Amino acid sequence: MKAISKTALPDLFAALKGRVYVPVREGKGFGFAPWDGEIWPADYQNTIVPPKQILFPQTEDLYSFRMEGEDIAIDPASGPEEPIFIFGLRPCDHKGIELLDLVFRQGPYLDAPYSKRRDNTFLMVLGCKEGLPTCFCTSFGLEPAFAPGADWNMWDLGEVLLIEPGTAKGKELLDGLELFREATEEEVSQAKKLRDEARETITLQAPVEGITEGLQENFEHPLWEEVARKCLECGACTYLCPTCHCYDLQSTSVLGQGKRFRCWDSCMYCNYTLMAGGHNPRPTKRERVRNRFLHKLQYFPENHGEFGCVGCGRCLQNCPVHMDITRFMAQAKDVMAK
Amino acid sequence: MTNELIPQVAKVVAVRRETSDVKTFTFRGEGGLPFAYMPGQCAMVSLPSVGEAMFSITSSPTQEDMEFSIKRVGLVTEALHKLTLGQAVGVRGPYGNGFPLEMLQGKDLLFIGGGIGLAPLRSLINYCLDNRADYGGVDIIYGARSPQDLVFTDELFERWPKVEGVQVQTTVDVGDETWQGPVGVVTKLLEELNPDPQGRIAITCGPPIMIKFVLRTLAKLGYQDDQIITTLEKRMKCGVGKCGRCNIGGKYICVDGPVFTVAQLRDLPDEL
Amino acid sequence: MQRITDKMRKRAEELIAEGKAVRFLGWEKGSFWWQSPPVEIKEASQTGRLNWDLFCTANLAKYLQQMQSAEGKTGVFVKGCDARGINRLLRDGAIDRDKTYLVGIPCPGMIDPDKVRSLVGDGEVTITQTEEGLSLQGPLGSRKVALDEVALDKCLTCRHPEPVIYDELLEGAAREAFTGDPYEEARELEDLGSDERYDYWAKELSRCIRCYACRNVCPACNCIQCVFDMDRPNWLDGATNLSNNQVYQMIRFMHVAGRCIDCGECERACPMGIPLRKLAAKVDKDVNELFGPFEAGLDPEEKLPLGTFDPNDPDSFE
Amino acid sequence: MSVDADWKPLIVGFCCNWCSYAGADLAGIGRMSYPATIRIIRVPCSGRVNPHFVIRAFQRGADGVLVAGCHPGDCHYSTGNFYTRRRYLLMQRLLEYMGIEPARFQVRWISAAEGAKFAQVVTQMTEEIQALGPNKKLRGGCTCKG
Repeated sequence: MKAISKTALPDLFAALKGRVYVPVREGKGFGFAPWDGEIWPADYQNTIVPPKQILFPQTEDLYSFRMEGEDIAIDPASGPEEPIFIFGLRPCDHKGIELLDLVFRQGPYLDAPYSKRRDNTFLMVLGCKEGLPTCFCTSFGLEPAFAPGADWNMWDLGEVLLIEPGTAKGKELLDGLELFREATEEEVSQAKKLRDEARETITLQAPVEGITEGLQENFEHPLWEEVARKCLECGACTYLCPTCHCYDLQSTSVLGQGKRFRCWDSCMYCNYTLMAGGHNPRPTKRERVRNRFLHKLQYFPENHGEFGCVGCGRCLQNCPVHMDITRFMAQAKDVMAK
Repeated sequence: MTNELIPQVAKVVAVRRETSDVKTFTFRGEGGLPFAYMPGQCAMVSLPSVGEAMFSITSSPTQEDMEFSIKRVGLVTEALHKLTLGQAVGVRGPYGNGFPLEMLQGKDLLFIGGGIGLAPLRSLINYCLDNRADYGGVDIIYGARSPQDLVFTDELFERWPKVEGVQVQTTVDVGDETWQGPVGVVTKLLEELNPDPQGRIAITCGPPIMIKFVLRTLAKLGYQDDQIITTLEKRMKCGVGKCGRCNIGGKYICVDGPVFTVAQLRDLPDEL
Repeated sequence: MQRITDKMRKRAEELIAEGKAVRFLGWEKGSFWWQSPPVEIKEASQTGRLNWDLFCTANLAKYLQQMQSAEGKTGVFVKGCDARGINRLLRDGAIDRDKTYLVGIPCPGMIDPDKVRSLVGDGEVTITQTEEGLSLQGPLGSRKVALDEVALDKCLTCRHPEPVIYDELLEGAAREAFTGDPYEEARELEDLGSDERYDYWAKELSRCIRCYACRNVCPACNCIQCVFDMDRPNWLDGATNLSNNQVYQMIRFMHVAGRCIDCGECERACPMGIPLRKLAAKVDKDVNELFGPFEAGLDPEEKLPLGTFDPNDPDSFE
Repeated sequence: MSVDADWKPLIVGFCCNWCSYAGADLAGIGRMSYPATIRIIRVPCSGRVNPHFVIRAFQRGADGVLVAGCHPGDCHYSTGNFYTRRRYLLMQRLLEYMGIEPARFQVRWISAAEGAKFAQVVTQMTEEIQALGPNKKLRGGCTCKG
């Protein structure tokens, strides 16, 4: 384990060859933005929008096109080339990125822009000292202050950050820069203590045991109608979710010249599955809410062997009418028990 | 790494009007076929400034060109219907699993199509007829709303019936003075013909309501769920199982489908 | 609070039993101290879920639209802003008065959880009402505060904490109606130069993720199909860039101009913390200045400022 | 602001069919000179002009937008422009509040007989916008954030 003084972080950021994203104050909370010389805010807990937006931008050009007489000229957008460093993401969001990897970097097709960016991304995870009341990462087997497989895990000890590399790439970077010193034994045990204590601060629990199997049996249960009743069908939960990956493809053009781009889309929107002939397989919010919960709790496990939820709590924190996935899971468990 | 979402440019080399709202387009890429495909697979056809939509490929891979039969129902299809010879379109694909050819080999085949639902079946029918020795008897039952709504009439009435071992029956919901054939829904015809389920696979495609009744009738005639194949349609955007739109349960129609046996569908939630 | 909660439960139970309503919309206690989300009660036996406290912020009027197709009358508890929302929807013919039974609750003003957090922290927080105000207990300690110190900004400038339409009114104390200048913040922005104002809004609106939470909570956004959900014609594409976000917000506020009841739900619902009430206030201010005093949602038959005209309206267009 | 000397503004003008469009026509027939900066879109009534049209014009590259209709009281549909007046009094202030210079969005009443007024309005608007330079605000040229 290595240590770096917080005052030396600007030197670290400057030494990194690529674009460095750090947490910044944004709106009534925090967000990730390219480092501009300011150090990150000390009271930062987690960002409103997850760092998925760095790897999977909300809007991204695919190609530009030009109609030339009968012809179409297509010019693919130049992909992202610059290496990306995300400094200070939380273990839940690290997991979120790993889950997006399963979607975008696996299966018969790779998602080229995501994969290209991801191959060039270095993730520097900062352990949480304390969870928020809406955090329930431990329910999904995550730890608030440690992310297995992260390039770096870091712990904030006040004056210094402790760094432990978790990948070959992580070790190489740590060894290659002269900004670090070996951590003292005292510091290492402090970090371990922080890690253990952080776990205890996660009080919210979601009952995950057997939920997938239970939901498989209850697709038509009246509970769905009840749960969906208060949903307003906005997309806040999905856009702020670190694992939601749905997107739309759209064009914008003037006089036959324009761009095709992709942008986030939400399964909560009324026209999301609407077909050209007018048929909609998910016509009301009962089906839409059901799809969102099942995607996370049943389909993701069926397809990838992992839950599509990391317990970051953003959806419960930000839903205008306080829909709560943990409460839903508890309700569903009750229903299944009967 | 190529971006799957970027189409290649193909040209319209033929346009054939099938009905008042269905046209069949033939596309050719720069080097001939835009890409290799199998019967039952789909492709995204696009006009960049309008949009993109998924269509089943109507031609058989044994043909030289790639054909799409497109019904005018929305924004993209309306624009496609205005295409003229020589114009360029974007195509990407192939997408989806296609028909399970190994499973069909050596079997008798029963095709039941309704309306534009004959489009994906046509690909397989022509493929089987071009590889005639690999398959047993071929029965084709096709229905449309009226004689004017019948697609692929050349094949229905001229080409297919002439092939040995092939029987074609066509029905319309409502006839007119020119119509000599049967009148009524396809299920009626199906019950009358009562094809023996033994060693036979039924392949059906059409409007959801027709499929529903066809499945019921087939069950009545003794067909098992794993003897019946259908191909589904959903709103799709990416075609590569990532944009999240076309799922039924955990399956994405664009990669896990669109072709399913009824036995497979039974395992999926009812969200068609 | 408890007294009103008891009364709510009792009246809902009685009204369902009497057949005056077949279901009731109210609030229940949520998963956390700062949440009292909307709840739909379908049987007299469930009325125990109803709860009244200082977090019953959500405007329930919006839900009546989805109740329109349901059989029988829907009972709704209404604060001042919910009641104005009801008038709003009645005015647009979006809901049917005969299918609603309104139980008014005088509103003391609702709490802004962030203000409480900044004083006593988050987690185990308890809030008790005392003679003088509120007693807050949290991980960072205890504080005694007046409600106004932790009330939502929108409640601090609320001009109608008493419901303006109801079938019956529960007893309770409403906060004092605000009589000051509701447009102070809008005026401050007006005093800036064009470029400064542009930069201000560019900074705020570049954050918009277009989740449409602001639209979907809004009782003035009651169109069956929103222009922003249409693809033919496609009025606005899905790209979130500054230009599109500006267009979205400007058009939305033009659409609700003269219809906005300033319930402030848009700003509360916005996860990105965009000060949407400053846009609402600006439009409301101009409606008042240009076309005479007007407050939306006070009367179900009101003439809407942009749905009418006066030949003697001001005219700077020559 | 340093502006290319050759630069000329692009103004989108929504002209009502009955008055302002005829006014513009009259300016043409009368060979009145005014800058070739305006692109006219004929609308049945100034009341037809949706605020979205105005913003869309800015998004797609207009440096200025003019809405022109019959004088109040003279509307072909008797009251259309009274609604226009209310709508755009409000919208003008909202645009200004969002930081768009007032000169860029103007509303004028121009009758079928006022060819000279049409020419004068376009001339004046062109001069005002010329002084401001090309409009960069609200422009939707790039689809991506940042």
